[in-house]
Amino acid sequence: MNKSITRRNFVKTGLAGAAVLPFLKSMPALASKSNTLVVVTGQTINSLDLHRKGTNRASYQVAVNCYDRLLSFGTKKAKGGGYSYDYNKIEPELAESWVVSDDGLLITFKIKKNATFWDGSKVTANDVKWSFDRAVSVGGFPSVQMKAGGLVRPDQFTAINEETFTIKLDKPSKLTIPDLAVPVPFIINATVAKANATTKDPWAMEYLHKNPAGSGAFKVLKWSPGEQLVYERNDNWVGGPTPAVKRVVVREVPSSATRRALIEKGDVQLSFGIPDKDAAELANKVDVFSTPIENCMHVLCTNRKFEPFQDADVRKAIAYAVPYEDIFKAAAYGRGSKLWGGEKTIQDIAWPRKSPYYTDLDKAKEHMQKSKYKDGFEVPLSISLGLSSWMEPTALLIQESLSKIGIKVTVEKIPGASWRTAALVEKKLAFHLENFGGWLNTPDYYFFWAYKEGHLFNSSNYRNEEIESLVDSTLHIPMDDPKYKPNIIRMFEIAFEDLPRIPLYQPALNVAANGSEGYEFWFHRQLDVRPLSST
Amino acid sequence: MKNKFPKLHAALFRSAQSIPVLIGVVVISFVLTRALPGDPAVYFAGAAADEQSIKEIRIAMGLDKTLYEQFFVYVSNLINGNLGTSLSTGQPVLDDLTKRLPASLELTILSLLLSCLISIPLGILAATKPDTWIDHLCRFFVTAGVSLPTFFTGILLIYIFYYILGFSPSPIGRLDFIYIEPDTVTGFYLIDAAISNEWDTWFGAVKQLILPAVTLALFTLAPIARMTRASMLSILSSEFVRTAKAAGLSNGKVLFSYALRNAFLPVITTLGMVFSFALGANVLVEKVFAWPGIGSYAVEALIVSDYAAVQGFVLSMAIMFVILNLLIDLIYMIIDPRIGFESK
Amino acid sequence: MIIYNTLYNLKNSKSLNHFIIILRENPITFFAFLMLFFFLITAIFGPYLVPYDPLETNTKIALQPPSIDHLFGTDNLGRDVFSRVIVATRLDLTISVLAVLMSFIIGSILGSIAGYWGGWLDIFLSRILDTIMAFPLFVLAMGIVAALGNTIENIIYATAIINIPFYARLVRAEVNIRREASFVHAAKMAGNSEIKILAIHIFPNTLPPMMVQVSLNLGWAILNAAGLSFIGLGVRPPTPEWGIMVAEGANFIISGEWWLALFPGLWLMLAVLTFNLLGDGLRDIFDPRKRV
Amino acid sequence: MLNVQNLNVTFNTRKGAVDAVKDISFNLKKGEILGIVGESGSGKSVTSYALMKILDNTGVIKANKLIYSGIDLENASEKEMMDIRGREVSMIFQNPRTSLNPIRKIGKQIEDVLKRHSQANRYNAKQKAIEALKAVKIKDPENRYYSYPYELSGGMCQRVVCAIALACDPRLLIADEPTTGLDITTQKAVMDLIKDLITSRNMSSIFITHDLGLASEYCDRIIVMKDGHIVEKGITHDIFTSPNHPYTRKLVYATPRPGKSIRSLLHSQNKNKEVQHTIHEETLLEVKNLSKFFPGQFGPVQAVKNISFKIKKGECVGLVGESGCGKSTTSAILSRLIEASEGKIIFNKNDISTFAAKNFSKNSIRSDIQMVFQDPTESLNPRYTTRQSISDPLKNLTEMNSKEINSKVIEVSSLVGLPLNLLDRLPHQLSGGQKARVGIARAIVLSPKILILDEPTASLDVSIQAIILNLLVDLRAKLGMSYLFVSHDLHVVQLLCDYIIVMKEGVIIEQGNSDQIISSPKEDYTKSLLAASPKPPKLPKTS
Repeated sequence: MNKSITRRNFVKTGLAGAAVLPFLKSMPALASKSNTLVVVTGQTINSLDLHRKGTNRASYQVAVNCYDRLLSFGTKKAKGGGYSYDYNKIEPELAESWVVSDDGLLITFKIKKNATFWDGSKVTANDVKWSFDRAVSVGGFPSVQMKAGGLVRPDQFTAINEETFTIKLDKPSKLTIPDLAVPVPFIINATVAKANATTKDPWAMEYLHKNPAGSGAFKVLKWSPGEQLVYERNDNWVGGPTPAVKRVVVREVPSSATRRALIEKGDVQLSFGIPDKDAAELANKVDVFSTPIENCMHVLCTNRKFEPFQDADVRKAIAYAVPYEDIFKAAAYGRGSKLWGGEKTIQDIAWPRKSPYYTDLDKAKEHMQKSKYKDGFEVPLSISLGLSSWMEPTALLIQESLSKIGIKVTVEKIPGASWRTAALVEKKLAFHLENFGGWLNTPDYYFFWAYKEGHLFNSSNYRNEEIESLVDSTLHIPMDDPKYKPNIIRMFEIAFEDLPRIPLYQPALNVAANGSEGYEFWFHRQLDVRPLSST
Repeated sequence: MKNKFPKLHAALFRSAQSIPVLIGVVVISFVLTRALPGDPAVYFAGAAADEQSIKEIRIAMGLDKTLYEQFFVYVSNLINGNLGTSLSTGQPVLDDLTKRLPASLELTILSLLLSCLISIPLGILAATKPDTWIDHLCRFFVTAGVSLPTFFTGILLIYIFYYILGFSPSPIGRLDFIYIEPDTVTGFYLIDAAISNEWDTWFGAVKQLILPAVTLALFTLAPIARMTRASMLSILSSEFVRTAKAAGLSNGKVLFSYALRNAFLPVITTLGMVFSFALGANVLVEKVFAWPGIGSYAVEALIVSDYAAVQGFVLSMAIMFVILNLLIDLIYMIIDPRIGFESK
Repeated sequence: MIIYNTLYNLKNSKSLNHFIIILRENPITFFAFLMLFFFLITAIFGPYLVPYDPLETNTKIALQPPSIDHLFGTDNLGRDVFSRVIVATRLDLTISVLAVLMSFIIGSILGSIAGYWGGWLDIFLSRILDTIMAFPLFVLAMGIVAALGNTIENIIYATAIINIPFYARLVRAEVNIRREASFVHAAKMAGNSEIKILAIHIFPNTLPPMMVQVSLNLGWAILNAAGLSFIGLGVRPPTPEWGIMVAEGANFIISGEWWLALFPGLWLMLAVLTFNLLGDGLRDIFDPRKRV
Repeated sequence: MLNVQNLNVTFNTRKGAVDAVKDISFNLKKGEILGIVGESGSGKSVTSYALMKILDNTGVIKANKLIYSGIDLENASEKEMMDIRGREVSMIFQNPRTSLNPIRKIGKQIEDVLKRHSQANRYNAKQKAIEALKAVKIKDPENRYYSYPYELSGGMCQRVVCAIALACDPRLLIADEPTTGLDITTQKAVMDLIKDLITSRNMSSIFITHDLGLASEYCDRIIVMKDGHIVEKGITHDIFTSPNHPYTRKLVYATPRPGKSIRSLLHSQNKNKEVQHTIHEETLLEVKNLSKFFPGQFGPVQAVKNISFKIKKGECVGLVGESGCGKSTTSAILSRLIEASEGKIIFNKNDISTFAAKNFSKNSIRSDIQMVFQDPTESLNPRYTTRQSISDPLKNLTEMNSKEINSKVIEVSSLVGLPLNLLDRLPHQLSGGQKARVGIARAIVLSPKILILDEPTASLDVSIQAIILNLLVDLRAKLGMSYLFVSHDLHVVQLLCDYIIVMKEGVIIEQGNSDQIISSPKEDYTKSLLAASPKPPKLPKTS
């Protein structure tokens, strides 16, 4: 892509519509409201191929905007304003229709007849098969995510004919269908990809890293890593309604203060992922969408490897000592949802949910007195530098509050690079903040990652036999299964009793729009530019 | 055995001296990056990788080898011009650097020009009126400039000139999105736009450059002004200036043709130091102004333990440093005929 | 011996006169010493004088603009910015003074050795120093802190390391021009050993030009620490430190809470300015020839 | 032609106004050469700068009359002065090397002046510059035009300075110590050239110098200045034969010349009789086949070539030669500051060349060989008080306790005539003569057997030189030391040496007893050295 888009044909393609205008050195006309949207973000897109090793989260948006999947989620009105994806509504994207066999082990897809890739070639079941094979074969995150839906081996996927594609499952799972709508199983133009594959690189990783070959709503017009990514509309898209804007520029601006100034002045139409504080303050100046992130919580983790935290009273004391309200104000600026002061008895399976704890220093002291650590102890509270905007004020407030019940906390900042290793892989941080969110919006999915021993986000080294078996038995059963609700409620009870993770609040994903509308929240927390339009 | 080209000889000798420096830089940057915390293999493996895939990646990246072997591989790649691939941008480091270096250089050079335009006249002014209030004022002004943390100045300037007054364009890099970047010839937008005769773009690029350049220039005023003053003072009291005055040469001729040219020698050395210093200070300015230069690149790379990117950055800076020193030597030789003839 | 001489000079009332004359000669030097005095007082007594605990958070009064109660306003956790700025003085001065002292000592030793004995040792040391100089210094400091961890000691070490070449080069040059001076020959004739000549006869004479460098570096060390804080490799929270306060406050400027960054920034700037302006005065104080 | 009446020059310094020139009046006739003679700080240079109005910003000129050829210089604007400088009045300075712009071709520098005064245009400037070079007798002027000052010798540089000064045919030339720092033979050549040029062009000249002898040879009239005042003026011959003012007399006496005795340099009343020193037959120091090589850019350079000589106990040997002849290298080797490349140095029957120079400070012989350095300012540690400087050798090389050291310092100080109240001063608070005394005191405090004197008076005024030389003579007799007296000035050497060695280009040209070398030199070089020294008129009969 980089090679082919020289400035000349960039102008040619870009200005095709404006050809009547005198030749423009600058693009004011092109950037005019209805045609182009400018989005700013603080993140860097480091690859155009989600399957590649090392691709960061910010890059997932390319998979969303430039590629299609067989299925997609529907849309609903969101809590914090604007729209949100709807986990409960599955819609077709490249698939025209799909049928699940009665035993739930075979899913048959019909692919839209008029679906074409950007180069004009038809989307076939072979392309789907190749893409799925790739997703389960390359290892790393894509394969792990596929596995969550029971998609493990290439032999599960068959291209029956040009327009028919089947998936065979080893056991039925409620997660399979939703898992086909996440960004990972996107469909690649296999012909182009194979042409650029080598024996050393059979999956064309090097090529697709820089040159997307899809059928999605937008093509990548230009990509300067660390600077910007320019999307251009694919007018032949069949995956959904044709996008309203011709071009979207995603500009990377690291300084959040600058991003705020830009959106406030209307120089950009959308600022993605703004800090909570800006969201709170900008709310009456521009359109701000603060969507509580589904299945995501900011939590305080007590590592079982650290001796005092093996004492249940210590954990409860902490849970009562945390200044929830202050944290919610100072770290989240009131954005998101509160997760404290909930009912004692659990009736429903809403998740994230309020814990039964609340700030009560007397109760906290009581628990401390009951524990083996009456005189308190010292513990480092670790936070990640990369997430310091919320972790730092939170940690400082916790530090101050815990000092009142005799726990001496030192705040330890860990560089972003070592955070993952220390917190999640080696799980060696005694006391730390954590922010896991599950893509698939079911509580059992969250528990699978965050409460099962050895799993990545269980950074507290928590192990509870009942949870282990509960998660295993619940993960794949449908939500309308009669066992489902009691199992989930039991998990909640244990989690709140054992407190390996003390919920603080449910964070919000904040987006400010000034001159654009149609923003839609997605669980993957990346920007879907397809529904956007300018005002 | 008389040397026919003593100057050339001296220049070659000087560049030969920089070879151990380059070797040193390669070694130190290698050791430093390996000492960085965090495991790139884990990072590379992605969000939900398991032990096995991390291990595979570690082998694929050669991180399972001993440091000694890794260094050998690194050096042999280096000799083949392979600087590795950056984790955070996903691009070959060499590509990243060739793209970003001009951005940093353009900014640094422009800010230095700006700084020279202010500080050298100030220094001369202070030198011609030593110990007067003008002198003190100049000194105070330039020192105040160097006392400001660049990131603070940068944000302040953005706040005032962009947010409040609206004079400046939005601080989002080298070119506002309404302009198309010019064809890459040199990578310097000002030059490239001028070559292709696109003056709209040229002005657009200038507008983006002003604030960051001023921020950096403020920071570099002091050393240049200080050195100009000191050097001018000593030259103005020197005997050949007196001779020139006694021969009736006009003040202008004495000041600019006799004194200034001599006074420039130490100023040029200072300029060289300031230049490499400013390239370092760029790190923060680039971050504030979303400038796609190598400074911001290095910061990001360092924070995520991106070995190849950090090493590539350091190496390119070291090469710049060597080239810069050579350049200074050359300028010295042009200005000062004595260089190259001195016996040791 | 050097210390003895300095003490001896200080004891001497002539030195005090000398000091006063230097202050009177140059209004800027006078201003600088006045400011230095102010900062030293704040550094020593600051923690006992401030109205609030610099670490105490109170989210009810977060982000309040300057008022009588809170001279410099409050930050996002309701901490008193004034108290934090004042208390930070000690830490910031400590970082810069220790870092500069360290690089001064190491640089002086290396530079003296290279400048006095010359030869292969000189070439070897010079190349090492060149290598350090070839790094963009701030990035080197970042690298060191990132590799060793961001503790105050490591910030001091990193700042010291990147400053060593400046001292070493300066001392080397100053020693080199004095190596063949006749007072050095005279000292040899007087039976001084080589080390003694270097340490007692040559080195003290390099002090006046070194003082300018010291003062510039003191300021620069603070800026360096502030820069490290800005990219998140600085002092750990909640320790009050100017750089980290400016860095954190910088994000609040656009939203109108200017006092968060402005006051620590102002203090930072004043401290750096003070050190920078101190140079000429310090040089004159250390120069015996300026005495009347 | 030039009429100066009641000229005052005041400098406004931080410590208040300082009068550098006080109320002086003189005039200059056409074609006349006027000498202004005085020691450092007498205001002679300031006078010349005042005439050109090239003082610093802080200098203020006041005069009743300051008229040059009918132009009132005092009230002339800077623009008018610029036209006068170089065109009407020119000036040449001391230190020719630093008087030229180091990074500009000399031809261009001459052109600058020519163009400035419209004496040449773009087309003929080069040719005129070459002519100007020719006029000052520079060989191969076409090529020299492209030279930079560093490529020329000191004498050549001074010729170029002359060429610049004379390029526009000015009518008055002010020469401010034009030959200071030049070798004696060069000095003569340059002075003769200036004299020729002035007379042939019928110019007037003011010749400023500290050297009365030199002034007497070239000037028609002489003004003697002291502390900003004119103390005496008159025809050259009269000044010498019948000096009126005591200061003039002092200067006249102190000027070394052939046939003078060391005591006769001193005019003062307290002149006591010269004490004779005894020379023993025993050899104290013997130099055998000494050579020294220095590494150079194009291979080693031999600074000292196979020299041999002896110094007897109590003898004073003079080592004479022009700059670069190897005399300083020789003295540095003998004082064990540097290593000899070849040869032996036998001191008191020990071959001291076998001890490494680096570790010689630990050798017991160290205290027997001491040295007095050329520049008294540079030879004192600027941070050491007089007491520290003098006691330093005692601390290092003797076992004395601090009390003994103190009394020894006081003893030596009085021996060299250093007032005790100066003991706690720093070097910059001392005068040149006082510093010289400190240097000597430091050297003799260990009672060395041999004292190496490296041009000890070269940077001193003549009157102080006279005193220091006499002090040295007295000390020699009192302490029975041998001297190796290194100097460029045969007259000075002859005054106190028993034996003279003449060196040129690292080789000993001639050696012999003083009288013999001075009265009947064998070698041409020695003869030329003697001939080049200025010959002031004979003194009046001693008063």
